[in-house]
Amino acid sequence: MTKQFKILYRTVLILLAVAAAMLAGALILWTIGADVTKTYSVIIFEPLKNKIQIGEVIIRAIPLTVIALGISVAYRSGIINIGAEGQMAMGIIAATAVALAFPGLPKAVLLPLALTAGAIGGAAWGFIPGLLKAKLHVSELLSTVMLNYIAAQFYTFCLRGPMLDPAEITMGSGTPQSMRLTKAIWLDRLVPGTRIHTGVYIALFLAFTVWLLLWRTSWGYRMRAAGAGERAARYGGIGVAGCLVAAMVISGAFAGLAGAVEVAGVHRRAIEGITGGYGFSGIVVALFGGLHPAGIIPASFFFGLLIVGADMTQRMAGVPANMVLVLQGIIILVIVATRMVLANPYLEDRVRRRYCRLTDRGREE
Amino acid sequence: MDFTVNILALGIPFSVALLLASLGEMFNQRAGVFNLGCEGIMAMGAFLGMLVPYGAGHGAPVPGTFNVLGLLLAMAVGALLGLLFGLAVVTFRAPQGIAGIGLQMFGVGTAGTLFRHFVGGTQSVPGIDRLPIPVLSDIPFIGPVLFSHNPLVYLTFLLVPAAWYILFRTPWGLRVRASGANPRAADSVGIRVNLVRFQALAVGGALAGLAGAYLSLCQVKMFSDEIIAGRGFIAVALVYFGHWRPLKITGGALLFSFAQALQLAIQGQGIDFPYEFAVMLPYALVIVVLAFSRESLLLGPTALGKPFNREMRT
Amino acid sequence: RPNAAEAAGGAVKIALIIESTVDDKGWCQAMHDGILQAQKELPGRIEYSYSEKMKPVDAGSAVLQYVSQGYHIIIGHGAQYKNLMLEMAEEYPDVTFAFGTSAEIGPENVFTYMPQSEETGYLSGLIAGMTTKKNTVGLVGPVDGGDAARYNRGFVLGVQAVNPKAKIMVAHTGSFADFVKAGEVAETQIKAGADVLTGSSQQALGALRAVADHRDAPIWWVGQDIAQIRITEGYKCIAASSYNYGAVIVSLVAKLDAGVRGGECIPLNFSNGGFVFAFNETLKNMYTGAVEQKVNETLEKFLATPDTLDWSAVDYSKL
Amino acid sequence: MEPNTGKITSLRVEHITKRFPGVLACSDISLSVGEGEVLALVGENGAGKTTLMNILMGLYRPDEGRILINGEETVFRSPGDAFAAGLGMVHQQYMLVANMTVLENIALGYTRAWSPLALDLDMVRARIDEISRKYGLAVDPDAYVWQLSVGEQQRVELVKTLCLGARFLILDEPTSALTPQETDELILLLRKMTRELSIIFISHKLQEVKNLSDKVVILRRGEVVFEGSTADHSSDDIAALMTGREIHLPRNEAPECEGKPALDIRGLKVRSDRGFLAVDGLDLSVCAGEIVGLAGVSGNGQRELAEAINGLREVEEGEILFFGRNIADHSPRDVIDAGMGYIPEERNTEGIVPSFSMKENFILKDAGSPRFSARSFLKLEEIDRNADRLRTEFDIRSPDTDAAAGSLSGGNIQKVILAREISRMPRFLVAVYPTRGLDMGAAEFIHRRLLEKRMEGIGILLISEELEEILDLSDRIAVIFKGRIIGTLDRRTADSRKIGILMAGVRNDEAV
Ligand SMILES: Nc1ncnc2c1ncn2[C@@H]1O[C@H](COP(=O)(O)OP(=O)(O)OP(=O)(O)O)[C@@H](O)[C@H]1O
Ligand SMILES: Nc1ncnc2c1ncn2[C@@H]1O[C@H](COP(=O)(O)OP(=O)(O)OP(=O)(O)O)[C@@H](O)[C@H]1O
Ligand SMILES: [Mg+2]
Ligand SMILES: [Mg+2]
Repeated sequence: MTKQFKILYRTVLILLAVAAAMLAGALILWTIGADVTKTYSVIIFEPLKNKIQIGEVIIRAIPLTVIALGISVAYRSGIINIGAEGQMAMGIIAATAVALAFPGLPKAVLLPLALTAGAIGGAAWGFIPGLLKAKLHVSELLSTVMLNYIAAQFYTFCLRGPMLDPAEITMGSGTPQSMRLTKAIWLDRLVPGTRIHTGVYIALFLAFTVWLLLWRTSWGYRMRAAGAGERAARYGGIGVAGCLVAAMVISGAFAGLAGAVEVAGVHRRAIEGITGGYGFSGIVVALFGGLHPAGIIPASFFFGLLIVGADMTQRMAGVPANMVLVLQGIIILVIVATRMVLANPYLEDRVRRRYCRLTDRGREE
Repeated sequence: MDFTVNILALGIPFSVALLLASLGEMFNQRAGVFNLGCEGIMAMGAFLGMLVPYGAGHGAPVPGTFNVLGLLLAMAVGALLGLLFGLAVVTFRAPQGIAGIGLQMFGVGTAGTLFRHFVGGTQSVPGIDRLPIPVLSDIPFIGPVLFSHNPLVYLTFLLVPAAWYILFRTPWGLRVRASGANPRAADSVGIRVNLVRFQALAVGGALAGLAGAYLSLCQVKMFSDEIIAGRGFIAVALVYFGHWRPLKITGGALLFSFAQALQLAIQGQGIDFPYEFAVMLPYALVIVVLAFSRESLLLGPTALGKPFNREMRT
Repeated sequence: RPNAAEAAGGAVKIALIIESTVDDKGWCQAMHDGILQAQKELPGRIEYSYSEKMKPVDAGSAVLQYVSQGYHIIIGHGAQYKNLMLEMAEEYPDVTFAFGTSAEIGPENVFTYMPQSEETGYLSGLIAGMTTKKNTVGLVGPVDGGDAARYNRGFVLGVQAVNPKAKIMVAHTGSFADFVKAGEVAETQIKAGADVLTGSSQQALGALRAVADHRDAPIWWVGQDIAQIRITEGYKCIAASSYNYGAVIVSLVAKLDAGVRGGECIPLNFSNGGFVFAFNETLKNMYTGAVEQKVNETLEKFLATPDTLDWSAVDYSKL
Repeated sequence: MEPNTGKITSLRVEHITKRFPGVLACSDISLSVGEGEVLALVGENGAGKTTLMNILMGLYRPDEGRILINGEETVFRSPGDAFAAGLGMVHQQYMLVANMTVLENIALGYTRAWSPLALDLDMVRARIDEISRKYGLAVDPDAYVWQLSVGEQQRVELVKTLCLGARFLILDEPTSALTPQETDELILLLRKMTRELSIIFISHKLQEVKNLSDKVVILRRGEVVFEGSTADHSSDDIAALMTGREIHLPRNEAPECEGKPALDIRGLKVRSDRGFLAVDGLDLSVCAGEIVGLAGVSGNGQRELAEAINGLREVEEGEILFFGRNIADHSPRDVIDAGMGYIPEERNTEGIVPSFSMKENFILKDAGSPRFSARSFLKLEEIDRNADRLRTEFDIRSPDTDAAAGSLSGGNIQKVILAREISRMPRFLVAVYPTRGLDMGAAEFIHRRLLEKRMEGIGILLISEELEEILDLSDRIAVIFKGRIIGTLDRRTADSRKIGILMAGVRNDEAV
């Protein structure tokens, strides 16, 4: 009885949500006179049609996972990091710098070195807001936003200054980008014909590490305590300030590493626009995934799916590129709302009782 | 001297969009709702603001009434988006940060999409012109700095004390502050917390919409889907700079914009260091200044970000 | 497997990948218009599709999709796509790829193109230098790189050539798209005394709009794109040049027919018709006489011998 | 909602039932209160008292049942309706906005002072003045609530309720945080009030119930198990009916020990959040194996003292010698490692991490200790074992040790804290208001544990406002006033009168 009700209740709510999302998107598609069914079918089916597209989904899931993992570490420790965008940029710069500085080194040395550098670059950029919050009570929401812009400027400075591709000077027009990096820092492609690269393993490994850190070590325990109950943590003799800074450093390191992996795995040189909003999507993915690695991995795959599918619509259904954002926005809003409604025992209880009353009456008649 | 006058005279109009949006966000947060979607609402405001005069007379000069209609439409839809956000985070209790990002994507995307459909390519409009105040604008120094701006600039700076008064001296402001600081207490004396939050979201949305429309109708007098370019996020950040107080928020917005004007002017005078570092100035300055102004956060909305429901205790 | 050879004589499927939009009245629209024009000039020869707002990673997905749909020529409009194009070219030798700005000679299935925009900037500079009454000109830059960097430096050379004493205000917004900031730059420079301004990339429109806002003041604009003469603000725009990508595309198709599938760089300059220049007829009084004469002389030179300007020597900090 | 000012001659609730997910908070409750009557509502924690009152105030809608005022059925959609009908409630957790002034807090509900564009604060001020004069309840309208002591806040709540025109008062555990004096004053005041209004009075302290109420209703697990006139029943009967068993609060009869001083505080000065010296030259020493009860009107520096001892608050001046070593201004960690145990005042926010499971809360202070972690990897089995042991030993009522501590009941939360602190084998224990808001059963349990510890030779500093508690447990009783120890009494010679005088700030010699 109750079991059967639970299933009914959930399915109905989810169907309502899907309907709402589709309708909201359809309204806009209709106004611009686009082919609604075509658009939706592209989003839903195309990304999974062939291995190339699945590959595209995965290469987006990789940085999303890594960044979301970092963000969830910070979030669990009570600091909201919307600075992943900037931290990622700094990671790219650091990794590229290393690759440019030691082109001669063998892969076994250079690749780890560059990835570490990336992590350190991001960590440094995460350290600043961490310290500002812990010591001077500067809201991370302010500092991280501002630091994103500063990082972006520093990024272009490096790419058109010290790191500019010599070819851009001699035979180009100084488009901000580094020269193609030595093969020694390339992450190998895994599946021929796709761009899937060994970053997948890195992401999975990091997911495991984060789980280990947060739920299996005393460090993780302290950080989570500091985040979940600052006063209680202080009372319990936990150095809250230290936890904040540590969390931001880790969070930044992850974002930086994501940047390094993106360079080594996909672009093989530093270009403008690599970060391309991953910092923000990372927040979404982290919360979608319930701030837990086990949730973040599927969440980032789903979000990658969403990005690729929506992006294909402009080519296959002829809708403007901006429609991508519209659909992502709607889906995010609807999903988070639905999840909270599903998780509301009070509502479920009330509905159940009404439902029972109805069915009982149903029986009597 | 001249240099200073220029910086000040430029900084003030530059600050208006940020200021309007920040004041809006301030009302949201005072009521306990953290709206990261400001950017999206601004984009919609910017688009709709210019759409009306544009539609009225494709680019040709049109009577000011259409501009006013544009502003009103921008505010109305802004308020509507605020309410939509409320539906997600107040009614359905969705986590506010992530929902805000959703709203931002939705707003920016929708503005861009509809713009492409109804207008296409980057499009300029006659917009609303400067309105130097007759006598006052001739006063040396003060005149150019304070009294030779766009009508909306004056309006915005009149709005600052108004916002202060509303927040601290009217029953509604009292309700807003209570709903953000201790919703249970507010509820226990018969204040409908979630209704208040919806109202605050509507006001905040309207102001964000107006901020966008200021950009497209008063500052650049044109639109393209990239018009907001992150100003919404800066506006949110400024609320934290101002610790939810209208006057300090204004200070933050001005600080940022003066730094902006200064930085651009210095670039123009010729600099022998990479311009990127000049561009960084306003962003860095805001952080530094805040870092050295200590503040008790006790005065802020202590229940910020927490959905309210009588029965649920967590 | 797509095969460019089969396209010879038949319909050529061209795909364009751009960072902004096809209606940005700037860099990307120029290429888009060029392809449309080529479509007109070669009826039935060109099938065309484009992808807007392509971040580097998205560009990859787009290319893969275009390849699988059998496109013959895939253009990455911007040197930031260079890497992608070269990689894909390796991966899909039967497809022809093209990107610019670059003068590099790519592999046999990659074309590069290089607008030598310093020439157009130089012309703008001449006009600005001769028009300014306050001996102050403004230059609203986006990011100091790419095509914009060439145009801007050409502009500086132009001004200095005719008016060495003129003060040249250079400021960058740090973004290609933030035309609100571009407007702020222009406003700042005007307040600081600049009376002729120019700007590059799609954000330049913001600056032009700011200039147009001084409706009756003697403040003028020189454009990087002829489109800027035709829009409402055109009445402030004394003259403008623009790319003529139509010619580039037509020649690409011709080369394909001739079996050449890459390994060449196609420069754009006045002498090969890659650029066109136009005065704003409605502002005759602004340029008739010395200005017009100087401009025409210079154009003659450019037509005779391209690539004469050493744009990379310009150093803003020395202004 | 212009209130009608007629008297409330009778209030009846009939067959009220309220369910929460998994909990039947009120089942088929009926009761009635006549004009000028005082109804005492008692019952163990979680019996459903507060829930029932929240229903009366329109905060919750009952699943079944109805409310009748003066005989006619009334439906409250929100507290506003309840106010309009003349009901007013002082809630268990005070409903005040900490960062607004008293004036603003009252204006919040005083809609008569509202006009769309202005808030007539003078009208509110006048109203407050009127009420405080009428009932002799002095409050400072311009003080921020966060600046007020618990007692003052409680007074504000009362004033607020009266200002809003309550003609029927509901008081949910109003005395749980009051000192004897304050309590007595309140009881007197309420008695006076019964001339013009009726009262429902919730308390765990049966003495008060006896003193004040005409009728008593006992709830257990959401049901009315007893209803009768107070006069005919001794408080022991009521206690028995309430818990279903006899309750004997234990007393400290042990011979006082001659242990060496464990905690020795000298000339301690500590600032409060508001910046003044809350602890102002305090001297106090507690021996091992001794319980020193620190009595005092709350807000006289108790909280600051406890926080200073535990390294949670900066020390301005003075020494805190802990077994001879000065721990003043040491980090909480140091103090903990020195062997200090601490039961904090703020049970729900400081004592536990609410969202953490019970077992995680048990290791709050020991995550890094070799007992629960090796090379900073947590020993999960050990943590589980520990949790199960403590759960049974302290019989904490919860489905399992994975339940979020915050979802536990107040009493059980307190047991979790106690269990953690005691099981850490501290050399000393600071216990602040350890039984505030708990029913007799829970209180008894905690008292027993504290006495056990004392017998094991642990020194205990017991900070409390409940004189019974202090008199029952302490070997010595120190009274704190304005941040100083104003006098120390021996258990044998102490009685509530003497203590009361000291708490009021009058020295022994002056007294008598
Ligand atoms: N937010 C919540 N949602 C669902 N159930 C809850 C929630 N909070 C508490 N509970 C349930 O309420 C019970 C205790 O809550 P409460 O704070 O009222 O304590 P209590 O009933 O007053 O008893 P006491 O305080 O003495 O031990 C817990 O057993 C728990 O099951
Ligand atoms: N909002 C709620 N959500 C879930 N359960 C609740 C809620 N409020 C009360 N309960 C549960 O209902 C029962 C009655 O709670 P209530 O607070 O009324 O008890 P009480 O008699 O007031 O206890 P106390 O003496 O500690 O105040 C408890 O088990 C409590 O856990
Ligand atoms: Mg209760
Ligand atoms: Mg309780």
